[in-house]
Parts: sequence; C-alpha cells; structure tokens
Amino acid sequence: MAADDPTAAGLDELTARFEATIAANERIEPRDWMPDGYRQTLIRQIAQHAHSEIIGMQPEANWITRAPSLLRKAILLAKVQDEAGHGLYLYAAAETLGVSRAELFELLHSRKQKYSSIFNYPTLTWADVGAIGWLVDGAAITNQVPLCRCSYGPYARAMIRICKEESFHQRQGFDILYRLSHGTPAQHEMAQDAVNRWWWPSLMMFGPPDDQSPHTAQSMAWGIKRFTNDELRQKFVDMIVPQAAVLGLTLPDPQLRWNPERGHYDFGPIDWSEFYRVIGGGGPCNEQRLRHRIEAYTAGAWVREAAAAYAAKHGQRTAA
Amino acid sequence: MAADDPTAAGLDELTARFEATIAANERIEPRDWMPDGYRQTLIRQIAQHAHSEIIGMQPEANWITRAPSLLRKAILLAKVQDEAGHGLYLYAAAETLGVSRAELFELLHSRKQKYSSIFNYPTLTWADVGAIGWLVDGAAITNQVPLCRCSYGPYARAMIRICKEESFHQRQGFDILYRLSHGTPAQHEMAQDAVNRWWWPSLMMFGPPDDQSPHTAQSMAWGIKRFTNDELRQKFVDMIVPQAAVLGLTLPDPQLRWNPERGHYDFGPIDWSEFYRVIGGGGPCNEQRLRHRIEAYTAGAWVREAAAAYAAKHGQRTAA
Amino acid sequence: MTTDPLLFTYTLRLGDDALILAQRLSEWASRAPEIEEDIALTNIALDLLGQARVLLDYAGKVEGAGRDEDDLAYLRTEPEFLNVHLVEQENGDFAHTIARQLFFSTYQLALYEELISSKDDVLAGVAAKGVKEAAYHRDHAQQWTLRLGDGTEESHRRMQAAVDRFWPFTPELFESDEVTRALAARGIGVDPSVLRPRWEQAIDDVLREATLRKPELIWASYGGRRGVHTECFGYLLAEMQYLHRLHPDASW
Amino acid sequence: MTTDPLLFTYTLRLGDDALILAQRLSEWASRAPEIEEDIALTNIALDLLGQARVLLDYAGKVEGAGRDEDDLAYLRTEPEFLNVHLVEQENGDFAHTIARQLFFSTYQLALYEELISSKDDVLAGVAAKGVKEAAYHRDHAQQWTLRLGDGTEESHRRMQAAVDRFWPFTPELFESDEVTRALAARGIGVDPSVLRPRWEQAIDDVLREATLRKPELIWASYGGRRGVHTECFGYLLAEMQYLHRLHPDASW
Repeated sequence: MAADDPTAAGLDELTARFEATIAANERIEPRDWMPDGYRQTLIRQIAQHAHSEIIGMQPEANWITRAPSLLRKAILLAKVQDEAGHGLYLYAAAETLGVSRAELFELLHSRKQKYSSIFNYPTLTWADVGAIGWLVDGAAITNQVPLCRCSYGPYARAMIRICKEESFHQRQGFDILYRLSHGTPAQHEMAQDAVNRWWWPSLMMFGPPDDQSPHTAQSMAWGIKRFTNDELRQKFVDMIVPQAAVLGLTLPDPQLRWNPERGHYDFGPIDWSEFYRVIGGGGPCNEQRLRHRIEAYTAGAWVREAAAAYAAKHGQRTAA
Repeated sequence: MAADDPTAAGLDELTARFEATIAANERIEPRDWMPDGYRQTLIRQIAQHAHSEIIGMQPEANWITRAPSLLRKAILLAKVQDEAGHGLYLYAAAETLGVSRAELFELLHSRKQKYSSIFNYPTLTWADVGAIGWLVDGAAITNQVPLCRCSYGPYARAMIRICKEESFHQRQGFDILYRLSHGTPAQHEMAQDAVNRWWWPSLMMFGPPDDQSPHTAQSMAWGIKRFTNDELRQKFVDMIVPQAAVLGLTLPDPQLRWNPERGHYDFGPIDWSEFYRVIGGGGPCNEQRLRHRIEAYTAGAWVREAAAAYAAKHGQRTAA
Repeated sequence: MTTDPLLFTYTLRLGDDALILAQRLSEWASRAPEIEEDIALTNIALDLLGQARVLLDYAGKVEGAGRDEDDLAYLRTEPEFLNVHLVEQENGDFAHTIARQLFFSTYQLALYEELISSKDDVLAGVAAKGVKEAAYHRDHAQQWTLRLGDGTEESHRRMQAAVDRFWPFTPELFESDEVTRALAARGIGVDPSVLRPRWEQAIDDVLREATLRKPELIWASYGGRRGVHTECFGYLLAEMQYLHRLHPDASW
Repeated sequence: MTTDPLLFTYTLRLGDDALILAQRLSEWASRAPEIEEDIALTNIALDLLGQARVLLDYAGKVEGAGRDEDDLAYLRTEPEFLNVHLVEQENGDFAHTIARQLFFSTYQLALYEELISSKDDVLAGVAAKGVKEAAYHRDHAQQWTLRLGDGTEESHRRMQAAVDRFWPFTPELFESDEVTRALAARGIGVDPSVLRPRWEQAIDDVLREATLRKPELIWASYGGRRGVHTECFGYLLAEMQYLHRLHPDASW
C-alpha cells in the first residue's frame, strides 16, 4: 500500500534487498520496501496482539474493585494500566504499516480481526487473577520473547518493552497463587480450581499444532516467527511444571510426566475442538467481551468528538 | 374547568347546593359542580400525595436488594409495591378532577408540584427502613385517617384503601425496630441512630404551625381537612412516645415530657428553618430523588411509546 | 448429615433460580417505565421470592444440618449456588428483562405443570401454587414481547437484541444430569430435557407473533447447576449478602 | 489505646478521601473513551491509592491498636469512614468523572501545598510527593474540562450538567471543625477553610475559559467527616469489602 509502483526489474531488486536484510537478521523499518504478504501478515498479527491487550484488560479489571488487599489492588491496577500501555505501543507499531488505530478498532468491533481466545474465559474468583498472571502471562512471554527478535523493527522494539513488564506480571501472578496455595483451605481450593480451569486454555494460546498451522513456515521464513507453535508450547510446559510444584498445586493432566529421553515433559492431548469452538465465537465470554468493548467505545464517542472539536476550534482561534 | 357556564343566579344556586352537601357531611362526586378553588386545592393536595407515594418508593427500594433476611426482603418488596399501588389510586382520584397522570408527572418533574419533603432524607442503614415504617408511615396515617372522611368522594375512598395498608406498614416498621433494639449492641445502635435522624423530620410532615398555615381554615371549611397541623402533630406525638418506650429507644428531644394539665406530651421547638430549607430544595436528597425519577421515566419513554404504537396497530388490524 | 443429597441439590437448584431472579427483578423497584410495571415486576419478584423461601427452607430440612432459608441464601459462597446463568444476568433495559422473564417463566410453567404430580409433597405443593404464578408471569412477558416486538422500530430493535442476548442461556434450562434423571426416576423431580419441545413451541409462537427473528444458537452457557457462574454473579451476591454477613450473630 | 485521637481522625479523613476516590476511578478500567484515558484514569487511581496506603498505615500506627492499612480499609463499617461525599459519588459519564476530579484535585493540590510544611513528618512526606501528583491530576481534569466545555454542543451540555451536579458537594471540602482547627494550631494539619479562596479562584478561571456557567449553591452536602454518608456509599463498600470479609482469617 505505502509501496511505490516499481517496475518488474525494480521489484526483483527490492525483494532481493528485503530478503538479504532478513537473512542477515537485520531489521525491516517502516521506510523500507516490503512484500505485501509480509505487511499483511504483520498487520494481522500486531493488530490481534494489540486487541488482545485491550480486551485482556476486562477479565482482570473485573477484580480491581474487589481485590482483597490494598497492595493487591495497586498491583492489579498497575497491571491493567500496563495492558492499556501495551495496546498503545502495538497500535502505534501497526500504524507504521499504514493502518490507523480507528480502522483497527473497526475491524475488531466488526469481528473481522480477532483477539486472543484466552480472554473468552471468565475470571470467577480472585485466584483467577493469579492464574492469568502465572499461566496466561507465562504463555504470552514464551510467545513474545522470540518476537523481540522479529524482523520488523517497530514490532520488535515494542515487544522488548512489553516483555519486561510481562515478566513482572508473571511473577505477581505466581505470588498471588503462592499466597493462596499456602493460605487457608478455602484459599488453597480457590487457587487449585483456578489452575484447573486455566491450564488447558493456556496451552491453546500457542495456536493449533504445527501440522495444522499452514502459515508458520512463511512467518518463520520472514523472520516474524522464530519457533513453531508446538516448540513454544513445549517450552511453556517445561517452564511451568516445576513452578507448579513450588506452588504446591497440581496441573489437571494425568499424562503430564518428565520424559528423560526427550528431555521434556510429556503432556496429554489437547481438546482442539474446544479451541476451534472458542475461536469461532463459542467461548463463555466472546459475546460479553466484545459487547463490553463496543459499549465503552460507543459511550465514549461524544468525548472523542469533543476533543476533536476543541482542537479544531483552538487551532482556529490561535490562527485568528 | 369541567363546569358549565352558569348564569350568576345559577352559580348562586350551585354554590348553595355545594355548601349544603359539605354541611351535611355528604360527599362531593366528580359529576357535581364545585368551586374552582375547591377543585384546585384538591388537585394540588391529591397530586402531592400521589407524587409522595411514587417518590417515596426510592428510599425504601434502596434496601430491598440488601435486606438482611428473606422475610424482611419480601415484606419490604410488598410495601414498595403497595406504594406504587397507592400512587395509582391517587392519580386516578386526581384524574376525576380533570387532570391527567401525564400532566401531573410533568408538573412533578418540572418542580411545579411537590412531594412530601420527608423523602428528601436518605436511608443510610437498614434501621432507616424501620424508622420510616414506624415514624413516617405513623405520621402519614395520622394525617390520612381524617382524610377518609374528606368531602371529595374519590379521594376519601382512595384514602380508606390506603389507610388499611399503611397501618400494616407502620406495624412492620415498629417490628423491624423492635428486633434491632433488642438485638446485638450494633443493631440497637443502628436503630437509635435511625430514630434520632427521622424524629424531627417526621414532626415536620404535618406542615408549618397553624399560625403560619393560611390555607388551613379554607380547607377545613371545605371539609378537606378535619384537623389543623398542630392538632395532628400532637396526636402523633401522643401515639409515638409510649411506643418508643416499648421499643426501648429514646426520642431526641430533651423537652419531651407528659403534661398532665394538657393531657398531652409537650415537646421542644421545631427547627422550621430546616423545614423551609428542605421544602425549597435544600434537603440532602432533593436533587437525587427527582433525578432518579426523571431518569427512570425518561428511560422508559420508548416502552410507553411501543405500547401505544402496538395498541394503535392492533386496533387497526382488528378493524381491518 | 444429608439425608437425601440428590433431593437437596435438586431443591436448591429450583430455589436458587427463584431467589436470584427475584433479586434481579427487585432491582427494578422505583425504576420501571410506568407505575403499572413497577407493580407487575415487584409482583413477579414477590412470587418468586415466596417460592424460593419454601424451597430453601425445605432444602435445609432435607439436608438435616440445621440450616434455614436465610443460612442458605446469605451464607453460601458463589460456587454453592446452583441457579442457571439466565436468572443471574443483569437486567439491561426493559426489553432485556422481559426476554429473560419470557424464557424463564415459559420454562418454569412447563416444569411446574409436571412437578405438580411429584411424589414429594413439598415440591408438589410449590408446583401447585407456582403453576398459577408462572402462568401469570409468562402471560405478562408474552404481552410485552408482542408490544415491544411489534411496537415501534426502536422497541423492535431493542426486543430483538434482548432475545439474541439471552438465547445462549436457554439450553441450560433443559440440561439433564444424574441428579435430575435420578429424581425423575423416583417420581420426585422432573428431567428438564422433557420440557424442551413444549418450550420451543411456545417461544416460537410468541416470537413469530411479535415479528421477531428466532436467533441461531452460536454458543450455549452452562455451569450454573454445578456452581460455576458468570462474572456478574459475584457482584449480585456481594450486594445481597453484605449486610447479613456483617452481623453474623444478629437476627432480624 | 489511641495515642493522638485528633491526629488519627485527621489522617483517616485524608486517607479515606484518597482511598474512596481511587476505588471510584478504578471502576473505569477498560471502560474509558480512549486508551490514553484508560491509562490516565488508572494512573490517578494508583496515585491516590498510594497516598491512601501511606495514610491508613500511619493512621493505624497513630491509633496504636494494631490495625494495619487493610484492617482500616476492609473492616471498618460505613459510619467509620470519614471521606467527603464528593469522592463517593458515582462516576456517571466521563464529564461527571472529570468534574469530580477537577473539584477534588484542585482542593487536594492546595491542601498538599500547605501540608508540605506540617510538623508531622509522615503528613509532610505524603504532601511533598502528593503535590506533584495532585498537580498532574488537576491539569488533566482542567484540560478535559476545557475540551468538553468548549467542545461540541453535547459535550458542553454534559460538562455543565456534571459541574452542576457536583457543585453542592464542594463546600464540604472546606468544612473546618475542632479536629482541623486543633491540628492546624499545632502546626500539623491544615484548616481547610483557608484553602477556599485559592480553590474558588482556580475553579472560576477554568469554568470561565471552558465557557461554563458557575452554578448557584442551592444546598450543600455535609456529614462525611462525621461518618454520615450518601446512599450510594453502602454499595461501594459492599463491593470493596466483600471478598476480604468473606475470609476473615486469610492473608493475601
């Protein structure tokens, strides 16, 4: 879209230069020419990531007013604020590819772009805030750390900032669960119940298995992705299992065990029908999350209009 | 308004017949001729009474969802329902005088008609529900029982139905306070605090002292009013003081004592500046009550329009 | 301690449905679009609360652990409530409240029509009284569904949105499990799956007459019968139980 | 047990103002009109919550009865909270939230500017840090007051309605009583009545520039400093305290 209209010869040269940059593990910047597929893939991925930050505020915001201590309330408020900030970085990164925040919102609200399906599950107890921090942010970090080396510069730089904050979040989630697990019996039960509910959805956050993920090869060739879905999922499981032991909580998978030959934890089969159902709109909160988002955005329209009108008026007056 | 346009001679005769009816303690009915002042006085009084029932739902509805037992919740729900019913009777009685419910709502919402100032105080604790039942409904009954003999038939008949239900309400309020007063120390304190806050406003419900109530004489001559404000206030005090002793609660008036010569309880001076301030819009909830009312009415406009449209359409279809 | 755990669970489910819907309806008091509706909504809330009180009282007796209706209403935690998700959903606008009521009362009427012949005297008694109440609630909701669906353009749009919104919460009404099947086999309870055809027929008829589109089912909300609720429920419980819990040693 | 009851009361008042306004502002999370405002409102809430934590912690120490910040936030009942009515009022629309913030932060900034020279090190410390925070909050609210007041016709109408709505809650900010007078005399606290001229001037200027009408004062709401609140406050407390109270023996 933002590209020139090069001759066929010019196009070959541009492509070669683009591929050389990728091959050299250097960064593509907004001013650089890039193939349209690369651009579209990045827009889709960054937008989905940005939307996930914005929608992802909801399940946690659900517990801010009810947080059981002031310290926890402050930490949770700061976390939800970070998510809004991540959304901003990411929409800004997407804008460098020639698509505006307003357009992306429109695509989110009309269901033409997605957000991470994990946020279509409800936060039913305070322990869910812990489970989201530990498991969901844990999975997010596993996904995102390699993105800090993504071939597209603005995205990679946004991810570096985001990953720093996410690792705080994961530690805070762990800390919440640790306190619950070592607290009263009711608190322990709350923690275990939350982990039981969030474990499998967290594993699904890495996307479908490699043999059902047709775009992975291209994304890896472009340096957008560095590992396959299954590789990342395995990294995550290997990270989480020992942490669960420290927490004193079990993971709801009887087939989970150390495999000394592979040097990894084996785990049971994932219910991919649930994954596709939730992606397709059949999660417990799909409707609710999007409705909440659209209602908030719609209710704020007059505020945005007022800000625009004031800016226009103010400009005029200064000019006059 | 609904009256004919009689000649001067005819007017004399009508006036004489009207006054004879009043003198005979018989009822004026909607079909009867009546002086315009009589009609206007009644409209104002019945409308204010109807508005009070409708606005009066708010302070009690405030505790339905938080009622501390299911039995209390049911009783309170039923009471608030009764108030809506009383509102209906009274608007219907006013309509017999040639003014529609919609017109009366408009007068309420534009502050051209008033409701009882007592509802401009907040219900801060569950005990306030008891205090309203005991004191506010007690004062209302004292006011209303004589209205069952009001010279205007539809109003008198509405009052007979209302008074029956109000006496239930007063007993229930007493019962709430009795349980609180004889409950835990925190409950007792809650009850005493509520009585402290509601006592003086209840006394003000009877209106200004007789020497500042210029319309009383005319209303009594017309058989609308049967007792003066001060007479009713004294009746109320005489009824309440012994009940307070049974409740084990004190009334916040150090000058309150039995006067054997008068055969009544003496009580301290009322702060009429507060009365006039609250009437004039300066009570803690004037703004809130009217805003709540107008918001509910406005939010329901589309529902009323739909019902009207459906009725019109349905009529057409039946006709076709 | 529990003398009949299945009956206890079953009775709680019925009682919680009634209690929680009564709680939601009572939020309308002083906020209805006309006085007549303030009266009607309060009336429905009162009927349901009355049913809830008998059912929770009975559940406490069946359990045999000395819990009364207030212990069960005020001192259980969220996962101990067994109502369907439909009844806990927020009121929304008047159309939403009507759609929720239409779906629930049509179901409850069919349920009580069957439960009337329960071998359990208390449940049969609740049903015998409740069948008249549910019929009135259903009629009220039907009439408003017609008026709003076939009223103005705005009311049609709002009513359709409300029907769409609550549609995914209706399959849970008919969910059958070991509890309902066992009690149905004993002639005490009703397996709600048998009520579905009657419900579908009635709802189809009303929607059609109201010029409303029957929604497609994209997803269905389940979990209430096992104590797993939706995010709005915690707020409802906090409001309902706060005062009672604040004074643990008090009677009211 | 209380070593300095006046200081305890005074510190609680400051702490409760900050705590309750933080609670109200945090209701906005995920609901703001744009992402930047989600960040800004959360930021203000965080600043206020931070102030509240220091103040409540200190109040507990002054009291000397072993209560910590959480005991004071979660285990006091409504009449024990000493915040002004302004901060407990419901959020309303964005204009309402901005008007409430403008009134409060303009007051708090003036207060902290004085409190900075308190002889009490903790209060002086809160003020020293808080003065920068309050200045930012005030600027944020001022900018939005200008944009909304002098934006569109709709935003002007909404902003004026918001200013009118909260105006009666502003005199309470400057209420002086034996507590404030005694602490002011000891060089520890500020008698808020001295802040009023500065506040009036600042607010007058903003309203004028925002093309808004300064409301007439028809009534004024008082009572918060003595623990008498408005009807909306009980709901806020129930939501805030429910979970903590549900687990009396837990730590989090």
